[in-house]
Amino acid sequence: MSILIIGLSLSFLLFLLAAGLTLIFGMLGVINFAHGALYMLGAYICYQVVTMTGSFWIGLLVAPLVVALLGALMEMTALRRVYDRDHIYQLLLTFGFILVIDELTKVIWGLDYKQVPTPALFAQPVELFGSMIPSYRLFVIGFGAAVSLALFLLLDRSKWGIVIRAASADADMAQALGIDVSRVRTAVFALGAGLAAIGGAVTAPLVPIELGMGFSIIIDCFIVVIIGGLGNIRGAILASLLIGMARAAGYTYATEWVELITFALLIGTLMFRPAGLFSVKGRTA
Amino acid sequence: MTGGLLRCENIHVAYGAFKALSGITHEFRPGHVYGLIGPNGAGKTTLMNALSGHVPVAQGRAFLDDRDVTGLSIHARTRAGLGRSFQITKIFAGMTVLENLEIAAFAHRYRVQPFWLPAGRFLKVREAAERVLEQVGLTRLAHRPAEYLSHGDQRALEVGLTLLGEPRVLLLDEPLAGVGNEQLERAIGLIQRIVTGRTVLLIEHNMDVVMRISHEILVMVQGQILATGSPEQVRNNPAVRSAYLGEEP
Amino acid sequence: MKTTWLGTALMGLIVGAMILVPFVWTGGEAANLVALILVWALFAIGFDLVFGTAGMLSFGHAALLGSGGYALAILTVAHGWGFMPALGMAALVGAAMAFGLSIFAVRVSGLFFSLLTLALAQMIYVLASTKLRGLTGGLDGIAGVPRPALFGIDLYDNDNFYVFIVVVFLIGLGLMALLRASPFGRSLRAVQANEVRAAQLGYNVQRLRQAAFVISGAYAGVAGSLLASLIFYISPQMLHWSVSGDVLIMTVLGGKGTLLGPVLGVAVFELLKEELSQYTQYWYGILGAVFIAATIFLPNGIAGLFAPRRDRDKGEGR
Amino acid sequence: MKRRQFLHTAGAAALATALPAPMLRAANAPEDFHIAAILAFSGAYGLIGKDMRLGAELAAAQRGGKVLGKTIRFSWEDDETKPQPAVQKATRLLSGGANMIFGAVGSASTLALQSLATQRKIPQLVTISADDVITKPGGSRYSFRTSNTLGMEVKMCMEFVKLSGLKRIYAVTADYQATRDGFEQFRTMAEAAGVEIVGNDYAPLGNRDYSVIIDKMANSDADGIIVVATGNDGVTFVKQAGQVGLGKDRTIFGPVLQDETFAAATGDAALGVYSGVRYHFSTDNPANKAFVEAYRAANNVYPSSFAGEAYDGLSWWFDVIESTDSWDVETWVDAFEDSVRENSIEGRKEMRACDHQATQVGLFGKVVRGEAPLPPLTMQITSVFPPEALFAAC
Repeated sequence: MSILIIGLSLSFLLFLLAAGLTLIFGMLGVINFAHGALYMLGAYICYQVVTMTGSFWIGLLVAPLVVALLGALMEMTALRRVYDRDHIYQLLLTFGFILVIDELTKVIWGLDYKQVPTPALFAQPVELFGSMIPSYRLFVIGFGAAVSLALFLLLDRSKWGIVIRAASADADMAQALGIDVSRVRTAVFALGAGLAAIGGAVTAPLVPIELGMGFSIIIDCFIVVIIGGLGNIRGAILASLLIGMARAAGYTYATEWVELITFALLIGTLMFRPAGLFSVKGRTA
Repeated sequence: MTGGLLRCENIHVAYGAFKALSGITHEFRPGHVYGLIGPNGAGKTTLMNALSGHVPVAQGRAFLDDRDVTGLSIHARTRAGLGRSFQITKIFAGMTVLENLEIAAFAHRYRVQPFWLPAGRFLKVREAAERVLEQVGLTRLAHRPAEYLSHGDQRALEVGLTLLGEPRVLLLDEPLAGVGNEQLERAIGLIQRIVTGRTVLLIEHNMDVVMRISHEILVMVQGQILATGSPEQVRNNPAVRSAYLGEEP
Repeated sequence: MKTTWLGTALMGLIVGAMILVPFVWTGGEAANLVALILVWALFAIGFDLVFGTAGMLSFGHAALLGSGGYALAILTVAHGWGFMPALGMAALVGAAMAFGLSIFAVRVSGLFFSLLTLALAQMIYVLASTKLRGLTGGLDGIAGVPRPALFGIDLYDNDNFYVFIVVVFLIGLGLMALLRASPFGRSLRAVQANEVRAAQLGYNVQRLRQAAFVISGAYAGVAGSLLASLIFYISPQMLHWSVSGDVLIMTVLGGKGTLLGPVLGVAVFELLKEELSQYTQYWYGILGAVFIAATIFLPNGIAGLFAPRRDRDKGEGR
Repeated sequence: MKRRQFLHTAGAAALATALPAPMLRAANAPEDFHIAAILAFSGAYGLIGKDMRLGAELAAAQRGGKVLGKTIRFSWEDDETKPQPAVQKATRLLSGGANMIFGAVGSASTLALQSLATQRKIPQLVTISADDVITKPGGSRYSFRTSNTLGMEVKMCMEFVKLSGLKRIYAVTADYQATRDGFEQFRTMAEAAGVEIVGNDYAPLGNRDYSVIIDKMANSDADGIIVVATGNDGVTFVKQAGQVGLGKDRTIFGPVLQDETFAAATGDAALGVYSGVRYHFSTDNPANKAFVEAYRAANNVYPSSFAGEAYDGLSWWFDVIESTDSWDVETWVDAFEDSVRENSIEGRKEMRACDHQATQVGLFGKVVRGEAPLPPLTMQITSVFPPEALFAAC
């Protein structure tokens, strides 16, 4: 039973890491390679806030806000200029941003490893089904579920979501209807960047904070996005659950094959349902 | 060039629950121009797509000179003698008119594309391309990049690309759409010339033109053939009149 | 995009001048750098056959580069093959690997092709670093990759090995020029320009793409071998997805779809890295800023500077 | 448009002239002792390179910046922890007349540089990479390692198990050749000593989640947990193990699991974790006291193991070539092959001619709280193992 709980926590962590990437891809058609860098930045900012205020929760709030602002800036200064070109140019821009963000992080925080302690509220393990489960993992599950629900409501049910989807489905038409498409795009990119930072801040108490951390998650994020169906938030949730559970089982029975299990899922998906396991035709959110 | 008999047997095409074609059966004979008319959404382009292999056929068969082409891929149908032009111009941007035509000529002449010599060294191909260039009246524009051609000239290039495959059956999807009045006669003349020894299916919205150049008209409504016959017969068909005059928006 | 006759000549002059530098400035330093540029350029022009000419964004080319490198390293170090036969075999292995990937990858198109090649290549990276360690030496790689022995010349001297690399590069460049000008190359451009029309004209689009991918694999295989031989070493790093990203950046920076653009892109990329890292510790970030600026302001890459005006006004949005 | 055209032409022309120019940069014929220092200065290992640089520069400064009467000149190059840039940059420096290679950090880069050093007959000094294959009998004539090997660190772990009376061990091993070999070595020794291995999981290198493995460990009857993983992987494991209190009733230890640097990245979860230590500033001998004092005076922090090992190796190497009074590389190599350093900052070290590995004592310690000026989490050395127990004859 404890495997289920751990699997859930792996799943929601994965979802929190990948949600921003999915969102930006689905709504803007941009593959944001700098996603990992923004995630790292989120973790570093969280560390900074924890060091200054002592509160993880303030860090979890501030990191996404700062990174979202940065995302808006990236969109307004650079990405906006290449929307009318091939996807490759957007991809290249975000590639360039990886280098710039990495350098900035190094300049601001130096080369030393940083760490964020587990927040006191969730520092003690709890016993569930005969296993000691870190309570922070339970928090990750709850928080991940809340974020996915919020995203779903925002994109699928709110007026704002309709505007975003209209702008992404047909920018010209949306423009004609009086929607300021360029502001919507900025907002979406900022939201995606903020989500990356949430992923970073939530992960901060689990791993060492260092300059290579952004690089290490990007492939995982891509895998979630591909299996879920490109740009499909509900698909991303289901894909995260699938991978998280598969990995939990993998860690239990065949640890050294975990990475390959993930790839097998991915390649199977692309071979047999290239649009993603959970894609719904005509839907982007 | 012989043959070119195209036979459709009970062809059905469905997009999900929507039946785009239901039970098209007809025989198209060489040397004739067949005009497909009907309101938007009647299934004219879908029929061409089904014949050229762009959409899968749910049921039914298509035969080209008694060869079943239903299961063949697009390029295999072309090799079997089926040529096609598109409603939305599909030419190779970034290349000159002559290069466009040469590409078509190479496709027709070689199954495995030569890679051991520069393309410019294939004089026979160049000649074939130049012949068609003249046929479609674009000689003076030979070295112009294709995307800078006028709309009418691009339509002519479309037809030219198709001709280089030496097709026995030609599917022309609105080859005259957007062609200005001054070029219209030339374009009509072209179609009337190329029909010799070929079967031509033509979608065209200009009724005067269709009636003028078609030997037989097929009236399509809601994925079915409503009526067939000579232009004269069709013009006087009461069902067609009501379908057209009553339903045409 | 096409460059003018004069532009091509000018680019050729620059590349020629670059190739000549190590002959003037001997001592191994220039030779090593230009050799590295030429090897990567070989990789990039092969990559561009798929990317710039056939219009498929492969994100799995690292797997082709690495498999070629490993083929040479394993055959020479573990099985005692001579260098030249091993180099030939590496080209075949690169091509075979490309063929293997293409069986899966050409089934999908567009972005899915990129993502599938990325995933397959990354899986090969994981396999080479862990499960195939008996063959590949795992993450430690294979040290002591040899250089060829030809006519009794000491090719361990970088200036001499450089000549060998120049010869291989020029052969590769010549073949690619021919390939691109041939009906085959034109048919690939036709597929990129309008896939539906190309199929309608009777081209077997999938087969053509597969052929381009396989040829590209052979180029990558040779480049990987030369790279391993140049640095005497190979590790799974050569298979990592960031290598696929690097070659993409270099190609776009130089100008995709042109013969010499990728070569210039590689040169500028490597020289920028080399020079910046010597003058500032912030070279990494500056490099990033340069990429961003180049992407925005040079949509057709460096080759765009040599193109007629109408072609360079706007990035070729496909 | 004209202006634009002009700009484009100008740009193209500038490019044409600029391309070959950097390659024509004149190499100033070095009248100094030039060290090609190829380390990581970016990414996750960047801090290792930074500390090594501080240690190395101190080693040079302490001899007046000179060896054999010539100024010691370092060229610090970032290899991005990748073999290709490492070899490329080293090749450039060697072409410019560098006298030796110092580095690298990652084992793959070190091995790649080793091939180059062998080829060019240039000495290479390694003070960090622990992969056993770097120094093997019949290996490279020009490569020397003055720091620990993973093999000796694994042996220390076994000695520690015996000392602390652990009986049942659960292992987690990074899925990587060197660490797999390390675990196999440990398993063999454990079986011989009657210690049971109750489990082992090979986790992917760079694994970011150990919760399932930790859960398996917590549900096992193991009394000891060995972590055969280094750097990030070790830190991540200890951090996540702390969230369930795995260390409360089990002893967590590993060959290179913790030091002050990694403990700072781990946080309080590191408390009580045991680890092999490559160098420690608390070692009580005059050489070390002087080094620590000088290092603190210069940098205002205690030297890390990376700094200490770099300092120690280079000081030794400088002394050896000084003693040859020769600029002949072969003479240096021959001299270093039989060199013994009685007053190393880590105690006595002896270079073995057979595999170019320095034998030395092994330090083992645990993470405890430190009072200022010590770091908040610091290593307390609990055991010092003699070289005889750690190195097999070769």
